[in-house]
Amino acid sequence: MFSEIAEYFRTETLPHMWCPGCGNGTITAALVRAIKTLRLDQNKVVIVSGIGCSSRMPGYLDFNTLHTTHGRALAFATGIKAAKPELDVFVVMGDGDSSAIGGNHLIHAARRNIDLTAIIINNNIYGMTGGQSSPMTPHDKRATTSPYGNLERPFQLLDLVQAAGATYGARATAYHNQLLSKLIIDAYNNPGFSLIEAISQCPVSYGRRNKFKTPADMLLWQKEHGVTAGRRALKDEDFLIGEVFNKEAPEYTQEYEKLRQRLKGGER
Amino acid sequence: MFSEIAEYFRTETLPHMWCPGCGNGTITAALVRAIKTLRLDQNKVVIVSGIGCSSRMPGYLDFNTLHTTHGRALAFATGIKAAKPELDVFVVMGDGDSSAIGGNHLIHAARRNIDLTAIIINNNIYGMTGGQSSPMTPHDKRATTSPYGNLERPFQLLDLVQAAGATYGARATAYHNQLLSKLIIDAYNNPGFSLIEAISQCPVSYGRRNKFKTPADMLLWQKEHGVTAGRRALKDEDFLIGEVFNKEAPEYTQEYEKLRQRLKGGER
Amino acid sequence: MSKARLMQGNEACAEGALAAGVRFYAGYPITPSTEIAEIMAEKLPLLGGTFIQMEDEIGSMAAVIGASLTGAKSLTATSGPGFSLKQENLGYAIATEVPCVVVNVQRGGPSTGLPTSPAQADVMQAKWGTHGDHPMIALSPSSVQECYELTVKAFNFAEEFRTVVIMLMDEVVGHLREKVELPESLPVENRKKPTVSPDQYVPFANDPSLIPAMANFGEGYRYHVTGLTHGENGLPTGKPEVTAKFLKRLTQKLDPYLERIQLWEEAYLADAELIVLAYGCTARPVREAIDAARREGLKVGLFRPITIWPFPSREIAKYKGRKFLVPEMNNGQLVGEVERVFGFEGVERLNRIDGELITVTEILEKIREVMSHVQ
Amino acid sequence: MSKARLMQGNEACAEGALAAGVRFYAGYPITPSTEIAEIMAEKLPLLGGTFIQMEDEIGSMAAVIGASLTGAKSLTATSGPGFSLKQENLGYAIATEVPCVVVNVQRGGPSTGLPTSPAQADVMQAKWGTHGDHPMIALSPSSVQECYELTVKAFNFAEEFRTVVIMLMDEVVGHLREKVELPESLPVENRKKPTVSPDQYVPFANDPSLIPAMANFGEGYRYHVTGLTHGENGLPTGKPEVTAKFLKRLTQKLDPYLERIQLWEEAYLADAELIVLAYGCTARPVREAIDAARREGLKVGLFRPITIWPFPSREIAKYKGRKFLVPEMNNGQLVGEVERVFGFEGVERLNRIDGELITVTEILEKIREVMSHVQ
Amino acid sequence: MITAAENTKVIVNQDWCKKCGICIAFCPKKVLESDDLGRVVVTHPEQCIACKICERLCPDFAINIEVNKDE
Amino acid sequence: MITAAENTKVIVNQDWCKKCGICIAFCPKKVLESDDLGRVVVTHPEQCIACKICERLCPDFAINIEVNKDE
Amino acid sequence: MAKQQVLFTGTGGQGLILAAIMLAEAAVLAGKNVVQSQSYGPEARGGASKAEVIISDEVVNYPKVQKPDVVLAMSQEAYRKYGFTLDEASILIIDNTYVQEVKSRSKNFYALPLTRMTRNQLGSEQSANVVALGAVAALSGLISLEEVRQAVLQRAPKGTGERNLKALEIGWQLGVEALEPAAVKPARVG
Amino acid sequence: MAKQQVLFTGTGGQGLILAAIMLAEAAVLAGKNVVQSQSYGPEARGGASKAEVIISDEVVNYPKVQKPDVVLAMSQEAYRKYGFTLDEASILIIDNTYVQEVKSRSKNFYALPLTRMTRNQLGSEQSANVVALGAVAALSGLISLEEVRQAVLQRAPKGTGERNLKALEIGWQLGVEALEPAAVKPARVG
Ligand SMILES: Cc1ncc(C[n+]2csc(CCOP(=O)(O)OP(=O)(O)O)c2C)c(N)n1
Ligand SMILES: Cc1ncc(C[n+]2csc(CCOP(=O)(O)OP(=O)(O)O)c2C)c(N)n1
Ligand code: SF4
Ligand code: SF4
Ligand code: SF4
Ligand code: SF4
Ligand code: SF4
Ligand code: SF4
Ligand SMILES: [Mg+2]
Ligand SMILES: [Mg+2]
Repeated sequence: MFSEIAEYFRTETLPHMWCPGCGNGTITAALVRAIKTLRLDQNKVVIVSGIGCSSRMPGYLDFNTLHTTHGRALAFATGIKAAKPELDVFVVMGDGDSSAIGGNHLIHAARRNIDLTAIIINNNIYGMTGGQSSPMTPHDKRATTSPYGNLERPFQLLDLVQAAGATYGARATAYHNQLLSKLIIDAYNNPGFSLIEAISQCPVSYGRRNKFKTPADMLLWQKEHGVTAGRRALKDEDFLIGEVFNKEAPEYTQEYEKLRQRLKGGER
Repeated sequence: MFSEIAEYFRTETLPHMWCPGCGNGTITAALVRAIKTLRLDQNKVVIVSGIGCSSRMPGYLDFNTLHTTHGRALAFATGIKAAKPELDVFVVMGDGDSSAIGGNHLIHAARRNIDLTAIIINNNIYGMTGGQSSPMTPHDKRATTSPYGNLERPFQLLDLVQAAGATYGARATAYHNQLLSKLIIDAYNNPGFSLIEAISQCPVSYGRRNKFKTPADMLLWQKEHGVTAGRRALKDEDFLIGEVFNKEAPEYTQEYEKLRQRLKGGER
Repeated sequence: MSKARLMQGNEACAEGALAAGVRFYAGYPITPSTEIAEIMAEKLPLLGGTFIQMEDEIGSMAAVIGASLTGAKSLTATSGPGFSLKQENLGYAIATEVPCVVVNVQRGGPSTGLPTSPAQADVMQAKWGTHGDHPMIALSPSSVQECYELTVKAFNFAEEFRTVVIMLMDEVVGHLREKVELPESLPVENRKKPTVSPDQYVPFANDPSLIPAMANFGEGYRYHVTGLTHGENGLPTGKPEVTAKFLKRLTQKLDPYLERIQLWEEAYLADAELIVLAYGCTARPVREAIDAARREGLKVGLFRPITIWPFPSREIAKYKGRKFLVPEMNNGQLVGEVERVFGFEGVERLNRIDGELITVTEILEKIREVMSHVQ
Repeated sequence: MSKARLMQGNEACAEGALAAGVRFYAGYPITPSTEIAEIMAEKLPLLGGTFIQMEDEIGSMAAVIGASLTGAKSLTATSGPGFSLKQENLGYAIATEVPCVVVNVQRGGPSTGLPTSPAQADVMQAKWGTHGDHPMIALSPSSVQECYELTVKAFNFAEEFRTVVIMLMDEVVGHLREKVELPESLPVENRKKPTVSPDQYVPFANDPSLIPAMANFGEGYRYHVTGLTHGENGLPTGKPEVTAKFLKRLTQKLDPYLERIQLWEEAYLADAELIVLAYGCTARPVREAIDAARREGLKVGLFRPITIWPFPSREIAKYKGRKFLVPEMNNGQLVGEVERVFGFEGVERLNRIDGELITVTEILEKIREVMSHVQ
Repeated sequence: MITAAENTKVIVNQDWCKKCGICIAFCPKKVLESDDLGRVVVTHPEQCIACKICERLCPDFAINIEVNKDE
Repeated sequence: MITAAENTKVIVNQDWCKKCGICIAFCPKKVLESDDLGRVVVTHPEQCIACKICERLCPDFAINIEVNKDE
Repeated sequence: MAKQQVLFTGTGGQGLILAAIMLAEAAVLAGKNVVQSQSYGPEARGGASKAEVIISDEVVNYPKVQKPDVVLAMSQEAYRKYGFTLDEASILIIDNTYVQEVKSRSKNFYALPLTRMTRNQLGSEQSANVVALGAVAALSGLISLEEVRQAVLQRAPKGTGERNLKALEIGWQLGVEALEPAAVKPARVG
Repeated sequence: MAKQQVLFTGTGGQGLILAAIMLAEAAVLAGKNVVQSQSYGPEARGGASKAEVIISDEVVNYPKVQKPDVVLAMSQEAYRKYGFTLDEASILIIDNTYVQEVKSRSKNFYALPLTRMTRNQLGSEQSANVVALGAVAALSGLISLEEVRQAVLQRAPKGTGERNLKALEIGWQLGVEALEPAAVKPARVG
């Protein structure tokens, strides 16, 4: 990892601000390894985030980086990509950031099928503000604003963006971080809106309240419940990992470029 | 209709502000007939809307009526229902209102499965502001902000809310207005979040620009393309009418009431 | 007086809301206000009330208005970024005259700024953040005890005047723990309900009190509520005469009640050559600095507006000829209101915007400096 | 000068943006600003630019900032309710110093209000709508010709000073069609780009100009942009020293340039006993009323701030001792800035908030009334 | 099926009618026509089968079909 | 499969390590242990198989497994 | 030329704003100063509609019509609002297709079958606005036919140029005829 | 009692804020006026942590510690920031588990194995904050053990009361021992 750090990190910013055992660092490393494998031009890579613990990621990375407002990362990214489609735009968001306050931008980026590679770091909680429930907190789990257990049901994020029009969806975990890197590469290669749900652990704001004694226990949970499609039937807390859908549809910036060309040709 | 008007309308507000041939009136009548059939107590019925031509509907109706801000009707309605679950809350929104600016409240109301009966009047356009494209404008159709034809793809609204967690979804049209009344009744009877997509015509801001000569032509189009499930295969502009999904899941205000009872019992 | 307790400012605000009879809370977490939501999440269901965490601040503000229309006293709390997001619906609540209380525990701005540091930088936003002309009440506590008492007052004002009341707190008072002695009970106001029958009810009547009676949804008074300019019957209108009447009543509705609404604390004003006008957390070091200055023989007094909006200009105007010093944890905001009374001259400022509380020494030095120019 | 044309204010604004080199527009329709979006939708793809209709005003503001970071001059237009929604991200653009122009074609408020009627009720919101202290430039055209020319200026200011510039229009000038004669060309400014190599580049340097050079995303200068308070390198910090430096530069960055930024028109000021301060649509009847008053021998002058923010207080201060009259299509907003210079006394208002333009007669009568008190 | 014209009255509220032409286009029995100012005229009341298509489709609540059931 | 301990160096950056214990818990070969202040100590370098599980799971980029391939 | 203030009134959908724009455009072509504005109903919707044009050799500051010199009323409601109380010094033109109840007036009054004529001669009501424009132009004597023609061509929606020119001629003709002494309309309508 | 200003410093996660709250609570129980505050890192996250308590018989206006009377430093960084330059008139207590480099100091200095002791006696580092509180209370002489005990019981998270009382005793004991003339710690650490 030390060589990736020298190459892709703003080393003066390390050590990072995340708590001991937090999954954000592991997922950051997986993203960096994917970008390294893709051999992308650092000057053309843009990493955009919202607000939350996970959204602090771009600050540590040596690309064009943009830490926006809570929930709005995809809307900023849409402006970037639409104005300069040759940039490679990755968007990193927390589960609250992307699915609570940012839910509308999420479904609209998916509907437009705009070529962004979005990674939602799902730790099932609002980490940054100290553990309130998010739209991804499982039913019955505890959070400071669900002191009696969460009454609501979480989103099925990948189903939601698929219904909204996204063309690539996949899931991995901090534990399955090599798979995560591979899926990020596939997502990048999909010419359209791609979403990766990266399941992560927040030992401080979620784990403590929900009977996980150590960060390692949370990773173990990920290991045990993340199931590759077809491997075995899903039960209770299990979830699929790997690619979940992969489709084709017109991509927004390409369609817009076609329009420009059409108009250049005098057509209206 | 005259007797329904005397009973359920604020007659001093008529004639209404909608343009000649606009579907909003027809859909209003269908809703009123459904409420009449349901024999709901007028004092317990709340009708909430956002902003748009269609959202002017509550002003004409003699219930507890609330004309809110653009896109936020479901959030206001959530407050009403959560605070006083015994009210019967109907929410009327335009396609832009509900799926553009209001998209986030839509998916979250669905996720919570809160017992609201939502009707989206889908005329495929921003009527009130004079014909800009909406997230429901079909691909390639014209709008003032899609002067060269719409580059984007519309949402499949019912798929979207189903993926988000809604428990009832159905579609009808201004033309199929008896079906619409029936579906509204079924939606009301579903104890959870229900959405009806009511396809409507906006002759002034949409029809004129998209080769519909008269309002009647637009109703004819609805008649021809609205297909009952299983009747025949769907092609090009066709769409399903009737109930599209109907599921079971815990309803938000009931879960909350259970919590209150649980706490009363001393449990925590 | 009940017995002394150690309490946090945010907690006192939540407890004050409960004492005022709050039964609905909708919110979205944000530092440094989140404790208010967390306490509500725990306590409201125990009291038969409802807590709901909404998808964002816009939805929270909307839900609060919806709930209030059904008769529930309703609260939401946030901080700068969330306060900006609430502005559109906050204006809606004011225009439709739906009572509710909005807490803004101010933190360092602009933008995400300094999420865990104090500031007083949303003072002007509290008055002017939403579009269009509108009345506004904002209260600014400077102690934990006051967080409790003013929240009760905020609900009373909201209910009595059918409007939004903003509790303009700051990170210092919000997160401070302090000894408080909560009163057994405080007077609690409820909205004025219609006394006429439903068919006689005029929901937005040009009542001589300027505050029409308010029926709750579901109680037999069916009426229309809209953010469009509307007539007395609540129905939208574009007619200039009706509009003018409505907007006149709306924007002037607080005027007859200013004496009750405008609260302030004063000290040593009688002989003060210099009046330090300070509020919220800044008033705390100011009190110490004034005591020290008095010990040095400097004739300095304190004017602490507790009601920030409507700003007590008429009260201030009485001190024409005195010098004013306005220390603020912002770049100079409420000072503008003092200037509006007297003009630029004779009004001094002391500003700090780095997220640190102004110190006693800074204020004392400034007092000495200003006093050295007073002949 | 090119030949005369009939043009609408919104159209002139759009054409001005194109003349300034705009290449990106993100927006969400709202009356009475929508024509700007519609023209952009038609013209931008013809020019190799991009128009995108976003899901809401929040997203529009975000997209505009994103696009500007890639180097595209970027525009969005809205009206009151949308302007309220943009406030959070508007503050973000200011804090991160990303140039862009935001048009607010004002309509009647508060809330949904009077969507198709004019008002000047977002004047204070333009300055104070977002949380936290921040600099602000807002321009107010009073003719169609000026909509064109000021939009070019707005882009120039935005680019030169790396900030948001607000075009504060109103429904009257936005929807008015008028004869204009567009200049062949106007001076166009572009952002200052770094002249150093990427490893020497300090994106938020405490440059003596107060305006650091700005690199576009994708051009080899990799840096970090955040709405948290940040150091010169762009990285977030909570350190009071760094914070103080950053916020000082940010909030004072316009100060050295006030002379160029503050634009106004004046007439008959030399001997004026009464100065009518008017802007935007209201300046139009005021000009006629002043001419009429002069014909009656009344010594009345006009001060029309074109730059509303930063308000030209220093210029106004020169007229100490004169009476002021501030007619506005609101309940009294910019008048407060005149009061801040002189105090309440001697500053008169004339307000109308029913959605109708103030008439020449109303102003003339008020002038006569005020002048009758001038000894 | 109701066919008796005597039992049925087609009432058009001209104050509310906006002349959209929908009722005319969809009446299966050509009961309704448009005059030279576009107004709806009940030209063949006797053909009305009280199907109420016109009433239900009218966006302006301007048509009422009254069926006298006693007759 | 790499087993040669001589080829492999397990480096822990104590400045960055936050003592979360993940590497210790997941190392399949018990190469790592915690000292009495919770610090990671490489107690059995010779058992390291260079699987890099520790390196990839470490949230703080604090472990580096160096494999000398020439040897 | 002194300031000339023109009001086009009727209901939404009649295209009066476009007619007013065409008149304003013609004034620009004629080298005049001009401002044109309108009132709307809710957001962009219909109901009553009013468009205003002020033409002058001087700069026009106040953009709203204070005292109209010419009023066109194309609906009964519009007549009631703007025509009923109009000073007799001002020209009042009504579309008697829709305005059927009028108060008697001794001069400057022209009741013309604008919409009816449009439907008869052009097959539909579309372009009644331009017919009205032609009548207004002819009766007010503000602008020459040539300039109005050019303005109509510039502003007519794509593909409707020919039709609208025809409509303009019809309206102009109606206006000219109405002006002829033989046809002192006011007396006839009373 | 004159105003007493106490600083608890260390890193996030050590529970120093809770310890400060317990001290403040104890002061309230003792009938004092008290204010307690803290500084945070980004939003709610860790890094350096500082909690302040001011106890007085008078009203406490300024809520921040201006000149600390007692400083507890539980990390090297915290020591560097708050302990290094501390006036010798003030009491400085360090956790020598973490603070290993210190400047010599002639008085009011106590280097105690707070965390190490916690781990040894209670099996994990949890409750080191309460051990520290015990030491602070004993060494500063601000509040009686009984009041601190009650405060700990009131504020300890559910189910941890017993453990925390034990921790308090350990800390108090450490403090008392350190005070005994035989154990003039400063000299030993120097
Ligand atoms: C408009 C706005 N609302 C609320 C906040 C406060 N806030 C900051 S981060 C956050 C949620 C973080 O949760 P998530 O997105 O899941 O990220 P995590 O911290 O868990 O990585 C919230 C509510 C904010 N900064 N801005
Ligand atoms: C915050 C805000 N943004 C924009 C608008 C302007 N606006 C009013 S209605 C509308 C869209 C209407 O479209 P739709 O919801 O489809 O309703 P319709 O008029 O078609 O029935 C818009 C954009 C507004 N009133 N408020
Ligand atoms: S609070 Fe949770 S998500 Fe945030 S840094 Fe700590 S462990 Fe990670
Ligand atoms: S614009 Fe369209 S949706 Fe609106 S009232 Fe007219 S026809 Fe109906
Ligand atoms: S459908 Fe209704 S509004 Fe339309 S023409 Fe017939 S009666 Fe009139
Ligand atoms: S009821 Fe049926 S038949 Fe009779 S007029 Fe109406 S549509 Fe025609
Ligand atoms: S995983 Fe990393 S941070 Fe955690 S204990 Fe091991 S080396 Fe330290
Ligand atoms: S590389 Fe594998 S075997 Fe070696 S220390 Fe790391 S986890 Fe253990
Ligand atoms: Mg999270
Ligand atoms: Mg629509």
